[in-house]
Amino acid sequence: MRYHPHTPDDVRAMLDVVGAERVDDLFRSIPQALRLDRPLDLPPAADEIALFSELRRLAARNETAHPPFVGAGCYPHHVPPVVDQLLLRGEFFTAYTPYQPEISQGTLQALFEWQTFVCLLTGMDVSNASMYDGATATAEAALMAGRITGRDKVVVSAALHPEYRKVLATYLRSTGDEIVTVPFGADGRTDLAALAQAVDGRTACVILGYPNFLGVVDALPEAAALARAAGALTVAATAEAVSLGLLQAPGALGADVAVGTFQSFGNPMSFGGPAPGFFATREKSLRQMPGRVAGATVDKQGRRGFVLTLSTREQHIRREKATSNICTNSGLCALASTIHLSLLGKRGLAELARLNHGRARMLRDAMERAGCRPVFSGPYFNEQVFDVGDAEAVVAKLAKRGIVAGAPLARWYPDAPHAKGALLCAATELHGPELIQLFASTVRS
Amino acid sequence: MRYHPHTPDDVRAMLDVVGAERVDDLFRSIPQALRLDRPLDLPPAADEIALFSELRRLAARNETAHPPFVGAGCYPHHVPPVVDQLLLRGEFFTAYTPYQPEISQGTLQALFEWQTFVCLLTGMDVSNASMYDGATATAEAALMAGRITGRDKVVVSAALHPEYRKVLATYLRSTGDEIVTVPFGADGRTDLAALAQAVDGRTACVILGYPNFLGVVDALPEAAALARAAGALTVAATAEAVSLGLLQAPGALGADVAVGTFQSFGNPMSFGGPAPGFFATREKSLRQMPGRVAGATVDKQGRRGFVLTLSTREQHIRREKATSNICTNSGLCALASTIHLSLLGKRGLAELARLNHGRARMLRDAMERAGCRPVFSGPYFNEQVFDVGDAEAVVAKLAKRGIVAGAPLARWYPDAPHAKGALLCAATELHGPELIQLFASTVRS
Amino acid sequence: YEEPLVFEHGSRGRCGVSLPPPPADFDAGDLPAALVRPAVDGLPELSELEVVRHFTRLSSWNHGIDTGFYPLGSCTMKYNPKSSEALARLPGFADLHPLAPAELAQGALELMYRLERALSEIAGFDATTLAPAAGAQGELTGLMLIRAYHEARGNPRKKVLIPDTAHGTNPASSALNGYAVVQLASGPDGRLHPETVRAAMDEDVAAIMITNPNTLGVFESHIAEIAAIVHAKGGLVYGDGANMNALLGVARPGDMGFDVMQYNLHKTFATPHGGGGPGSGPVAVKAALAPYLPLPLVVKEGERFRLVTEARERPATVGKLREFWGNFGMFVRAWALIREYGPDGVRATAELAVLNANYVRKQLEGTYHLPYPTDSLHEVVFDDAQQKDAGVTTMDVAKRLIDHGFHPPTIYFPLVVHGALMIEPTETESRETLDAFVAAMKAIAEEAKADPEAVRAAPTRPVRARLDETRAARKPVLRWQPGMNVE
Amino acid sequence: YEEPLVFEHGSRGRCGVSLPPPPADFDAGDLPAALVRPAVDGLPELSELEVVRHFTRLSSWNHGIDTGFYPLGSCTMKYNPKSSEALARLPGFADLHPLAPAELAQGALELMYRLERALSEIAGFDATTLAPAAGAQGELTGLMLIRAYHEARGNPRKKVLIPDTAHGTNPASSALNGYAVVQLASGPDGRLHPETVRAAMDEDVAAIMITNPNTLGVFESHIAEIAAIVHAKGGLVYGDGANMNALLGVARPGDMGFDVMQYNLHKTFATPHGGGGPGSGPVAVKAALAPYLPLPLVVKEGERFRLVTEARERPATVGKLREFWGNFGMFVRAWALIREYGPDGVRATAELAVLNANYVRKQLEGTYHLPYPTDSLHEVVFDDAQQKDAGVTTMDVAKRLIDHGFHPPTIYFPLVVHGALMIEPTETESRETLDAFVAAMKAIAEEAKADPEAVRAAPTRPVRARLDETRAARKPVLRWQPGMNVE
Repeated sequence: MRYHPHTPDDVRAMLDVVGAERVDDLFRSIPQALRLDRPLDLPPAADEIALFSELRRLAARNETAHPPFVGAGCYPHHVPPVVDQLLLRGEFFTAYTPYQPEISQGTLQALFEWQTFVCLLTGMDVSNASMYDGATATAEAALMAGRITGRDKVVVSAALHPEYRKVLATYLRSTGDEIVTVPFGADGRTDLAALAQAVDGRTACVILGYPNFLGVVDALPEAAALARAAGALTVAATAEAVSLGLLQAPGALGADVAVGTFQSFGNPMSFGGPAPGFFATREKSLRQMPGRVAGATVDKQGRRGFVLTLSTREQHIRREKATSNICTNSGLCALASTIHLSLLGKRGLAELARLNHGRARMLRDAMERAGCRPVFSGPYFNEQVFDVGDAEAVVAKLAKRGIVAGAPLARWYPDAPHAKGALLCAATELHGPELIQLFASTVRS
Repeated sequence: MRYHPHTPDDVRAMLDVVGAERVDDLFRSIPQALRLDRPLDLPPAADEIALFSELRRLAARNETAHPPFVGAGCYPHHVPPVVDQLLLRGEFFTAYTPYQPEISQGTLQALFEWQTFVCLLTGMDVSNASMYDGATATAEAALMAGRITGRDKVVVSAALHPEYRKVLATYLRSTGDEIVTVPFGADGRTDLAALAQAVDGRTACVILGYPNFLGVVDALPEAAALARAAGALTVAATAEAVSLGLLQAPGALGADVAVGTFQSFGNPMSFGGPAPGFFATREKSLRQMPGRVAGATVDKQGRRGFVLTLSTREQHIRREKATSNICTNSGLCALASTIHLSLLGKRGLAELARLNHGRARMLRDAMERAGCRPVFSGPYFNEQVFDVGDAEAVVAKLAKRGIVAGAPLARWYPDAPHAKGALLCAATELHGPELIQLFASTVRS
Repeated sequence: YEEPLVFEHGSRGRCGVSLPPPPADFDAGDLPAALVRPAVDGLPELSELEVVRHFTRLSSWNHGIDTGFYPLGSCTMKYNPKSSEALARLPGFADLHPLAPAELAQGALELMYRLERALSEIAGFDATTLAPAAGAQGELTGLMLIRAYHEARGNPRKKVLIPDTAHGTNPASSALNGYAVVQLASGPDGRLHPETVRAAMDEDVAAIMITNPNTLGVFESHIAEIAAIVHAKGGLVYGDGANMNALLGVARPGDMGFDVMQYNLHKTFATPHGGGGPGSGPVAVKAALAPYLPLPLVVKEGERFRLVTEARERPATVGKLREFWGNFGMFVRAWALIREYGPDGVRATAELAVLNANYVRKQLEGTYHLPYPTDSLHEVVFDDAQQKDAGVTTMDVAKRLIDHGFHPPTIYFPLVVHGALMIEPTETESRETLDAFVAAMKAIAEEAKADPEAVRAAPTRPVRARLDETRAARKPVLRWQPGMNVE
Repeated sequence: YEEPLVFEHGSRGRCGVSLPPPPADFDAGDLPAALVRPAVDGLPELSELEVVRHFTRLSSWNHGIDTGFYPLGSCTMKYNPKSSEALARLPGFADLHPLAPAELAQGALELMYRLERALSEIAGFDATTLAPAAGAQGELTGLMLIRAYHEARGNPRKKVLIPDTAHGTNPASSALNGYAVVQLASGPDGRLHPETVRAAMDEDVAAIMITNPNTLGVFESHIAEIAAIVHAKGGLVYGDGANMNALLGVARPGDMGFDVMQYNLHKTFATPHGGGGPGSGPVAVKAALAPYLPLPLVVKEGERFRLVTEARERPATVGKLREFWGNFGMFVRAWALIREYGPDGVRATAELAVLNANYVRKQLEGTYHLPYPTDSLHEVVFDDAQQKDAGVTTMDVAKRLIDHGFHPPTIYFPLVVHGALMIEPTETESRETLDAFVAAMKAIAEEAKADPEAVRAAPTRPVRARLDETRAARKPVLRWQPGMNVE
């Protein structure tokens, strides 16, 4: 076995040292009755060639000729191969949580850089070292808002990603906090009148998508003003972080917490996971923040170095009083984002964001020419909802052509206007002009 | 440009330091008449996404569902992904010839390990740090034999790889040495009677394939005895080095020089190149050996270390008196082989070789059941020639089914017995029982 | 060399990517001006080579499994197969959108289905959810299932019993679920005793959370009796599967009375540790808890696989734990390992992990103090009692190990051991490596007697000496700022 | 740490691969017993993790472009794009058999065809062979073409003229082709002068071999006149393309009078240097030499591409230079770079390479002696004349640069400069890196005055101090043997 270095001689010699006859003797502390008396019922061992052929066969069944025309929280983007090559360096990839900072400066400095990228893009003061995903980051933001305000009600826009809302509901089930959902208007933005009504002195926070699930750049400044007036926090959740290269930072528009995922930077879609959630907030909320944090300090010789810090918030110290139970998060995914963002840099991110918006506009034009009108009038980044007549039928038709277009809005909003025809579509730098034309004409055909 | 770090400000500032107005001024030593006064006629720049899409399209046109059933000097084998991941470490991959040993111990020790692997597999005393390929290694062996013996005739088996023979002819064209080709017999082995006749006091060396191009394990001990009696060297050329895990080392059978390629270890076929040629010989021929050599020594503090050595044989010291003009060889390919051989090790290589031979036997059985008889009766390793009726027609038919079977013997031996039907076929660990069955039945169909 | 922060490199206008040109007629004119941001100040401006050098150099400041032994107790730092990485990167897996129609995702769904079946079999449960994003989220999920189970019976109950050897995530996850934590004392043999549980057990107790083997590496041999006590009062038994590596193929939590257990795929099934994740924490349950499992679930209908994603098909579900379908990339790697091992390889994993730990234990006994001399399985906990007189602590021993080229064990955990040194070698380490580690540990023990100051001065070899953690926490600097100066 | 040889690790019976089981009925019974070998003694026996650790650790003892500046003159150590590696590994390229029928290899053939066209255009020639395996083999090929050309005219001629600044491969390749070498002295400006050539030129001279710019980085501005002199006597002009990086898009050897030139793809087009290869040395020629080009050639027939592999289609061919079709894997990488650059990027490459070299030159003038103050292009050659009085040599300066984290320049070459330091920064290095290098060079010059012993003691930072090269050559130890002991 290539992963087990023990030869029969090794085992014999080691048993002699241990003073055991057989390996089985090492398990004598497990009562015989609790032992398994048969081999596990698993498929027989596969050699590497068989393994590759089996998994290649499985993978091939999911392969399509074109990038999907859907985002909805998980975005098809180009990942430069250099990201992966650096990521796969064993020193990064086979290290764990940096408990021993002297031999983990690589991971720690990279996490510190990740935190800085998150702060720069979101316009926030502090960031943690990553979360599981955007949905749990949103849920943790609501929990943090509850801790900070001591309030027990969370107001959520109906245009926040439905998966984020589901996870939020799961997390809040045990706290018993109330969740009030506010509808969106014809422009696809949160209904501000309804929001004003929902926000009150019991409200811990208001949560909006930015951009929201409908692809619309939501009314963050207005919502934040309402929340602030009521003493509540504002949480902006961003699933498509490339948008932050074109849109104002949530922190600049009044958000107190910015959460979401950096999947779009350096992480493949991978059927939805893993990808790095992010969590950023204002300085003053720092000690209520969940998750691990890297901080700068000095070593004995006065040289700058990095450590995990503020661990008194965490489970391994505070146990049941911790700010969260999260420990292992998305380190490697965060590193991928950090590398990709380093490559993009100031100019690259701006260009990429503008390119995405340009492609979305190109898609809009093509869809309009194909007779499919946009459903919402609000500003968009790289996603929009089009009325395609019968969205589920279009998805099925495109699937037969090997094109993934998977987000008929009615799955999440059965009662919305134009729900039957509403299809949420994304276009990114991967969707060139011909491909966009192909998509639009296939939708119509 | 992601590879050009110069910003316009950088260029300006650097020109100021240099004391030039424009970049063009830096080229003033090139007479204006010799300058190109137009842009190069090349396709316009492609961004990374366009580049990948273009090259993926080209690559896809060469993709087949099954590994080829042909070796003929280039063998389909499984390369464990770990090889590539180590190979791509920038410290290996972006270093050059280790001119500065203190910061090249990684490359140097790996080359020393390569040399040891070559010696162990070939049963030779010394090896160089790699050659371009098996064919040039063979030609260099003939040149070395000429230098050692002072003779001007080379006797070559007709069953030596035809590409090796062609390259040998090209290399010997300027020395004016005579090349005498000896035929093979019905068993596919070199005709020993003809060989005995051809070898004489002018003969510098006898060159045989081991196994030879027909897949047959040639009569190396007998040929070596004949050569030795005439004062000539024996050169064994091995294109399928996996065979050395099952067959006696050429050194053990009387060869004085062992050459060939380790492509089968860790290197993809890559349409025939690159792959690492190897060159090994007896201790006494060391100073006539071409190419670079790594050797062990000590540093100032007495610690073991490695350097390039015996460079007085080489072009950068000896110039026109060098043993060869080779300098850059196949370092990275040799490293890939070294890693793969380290993984295989003693047990793995023996198992892999036996598996290959077993698969070849399985193919033989399947082909015989399909009515295609082996053409040669000599012992084989993982390649054999079968009489398939009309070999070119079979290749064309299989190509339509996406199966590569590319070596109709008549392309190289138009006058051989059964030449029209003779198809050289290989089976390796990649060819499972079902695939072998599929091949045989497609050949027959 | 010193490697600055990525923000401290570069030059204005440099860029490390090659992007398609923007659409010719682009302007952001269809976006309200107030929403549009100019380029983000502070972002780096680097060529590709600069980025490559930066991260290549940074990486060399890390210790990983690929660079040396990493016996970090309770973290199961086994070799991460490179094959698995190649497989997870196949375009059909890596480039698959989570909302791809089921007919364009059959391969992925089949893989999830088969992994679910294998995980259920390995731990002896009826069903497994793959959704949780990490072990800690698996715990949270497990407690949600327990809560849902009790709620369905009319009362969520109030308390969770947790032994004092438990991971911090156990009480934290309980608290997140609204449960009060009752800590149970382990016995002098490092085991939880039935009488302790009996004394604490009542009908307000929702569950007991037990790690087995526990964090001392000791098998809780009274587990069956404890489970019976808890079950008798209507409570459930939660298993923290962090130490599942010790039991693979040898014994199954589901056969011992556990009702629910989370896996940590990066521990037991060698998905990459990645500097701290991504993890994946599937939760296996007995049939009684299955109705509450979170979504999605993969079902096989004839030859076709399908995701159940909506509560209407599973009305009792606790809901969703993370977006989409879990950390699919980790499923590919874990499944690849299970496939390559087969039943015998899976069992050999536990056997060799336990053999390795006992081999180290035997050789360090006497040199380091063993607070619990009970038989242990895949890991062993020593402490610094024999070094203390010389003024050398567990922290010092750990830092000195760094100078010997090893990653230190987990230190100061479990909390029941003062100055704990928790060593988990894992099955992928060779006898020679263990011998070298033992030799280093012994050399340090000698040095602690002969020259304690040298031990306390460690580490001297890495790029940094001991770092000032107090300063980091007191004056937090958590991001780069222009002009930042920490020295 | 010390990393032993791979043969010094491991344990009997260990194995690092996972292979299919052998066919059930296998025996080697159909092979004569005398041919069958038992397992090969001495091969290592290692687990996959042991192999990974071995090569990971070994790699850390190397300096590469990815770890730092590498201004090795004449080697053009530019950044090796990672994209190219991903592309060369596409299954359609990596897993393609060289004898695949043409209809299953159209993509590969098209790529070769397009690369051939691009290389002919870039250097200004009519046709290019991609076959040669490296630059040195390209030289050999070029001389074969020259020989064949002359032979076709009845006399292969006897001599090749080579300036004293040439690479050692030039005379070695000439000798391999049976030509006597006549060395020509460069002028005091580092250039070859027409009168020198005129004096040496006669009708026994087959060719002159010129590197342009030469190894001093100096453009041979008399090249047109020299070519005319050679051509007038029926000789040919061979261009060593090693320094083609200086001319890309700016000037073309084919427009200067060269008849034939080899490329080095790993220099000019950034294919990986790989610790010394694989290279690839395409040879570009004028039409008069095209009939002699080696095989294969790629031809386009309608929309279809085809390899010409047989001499019957090309009766004048010099034959084959290496097996199959050349280093195809390198073609993919070179073509990817050319495609990404386009005409402007290719030209910018030369411009920035020359700018970088002149920037370094300007700043080191005065600190180090410049033996040839002539204008130079992409590289610059200093020597140790100003350091010699303090007893510090070029070798010492080079070794001290290692302690500053830089790879030294090429040293003691070209031979016309005593104690040469040949610096080639390449276009992929940033101004900041050059500034840091200049600062280090200046610091060393200062140190050479203040504390020459410190310079002579260098390097002190790497894993090894200066190695005893004499001992290595005198008592060659070229392979591991059991019990080997070199210390």
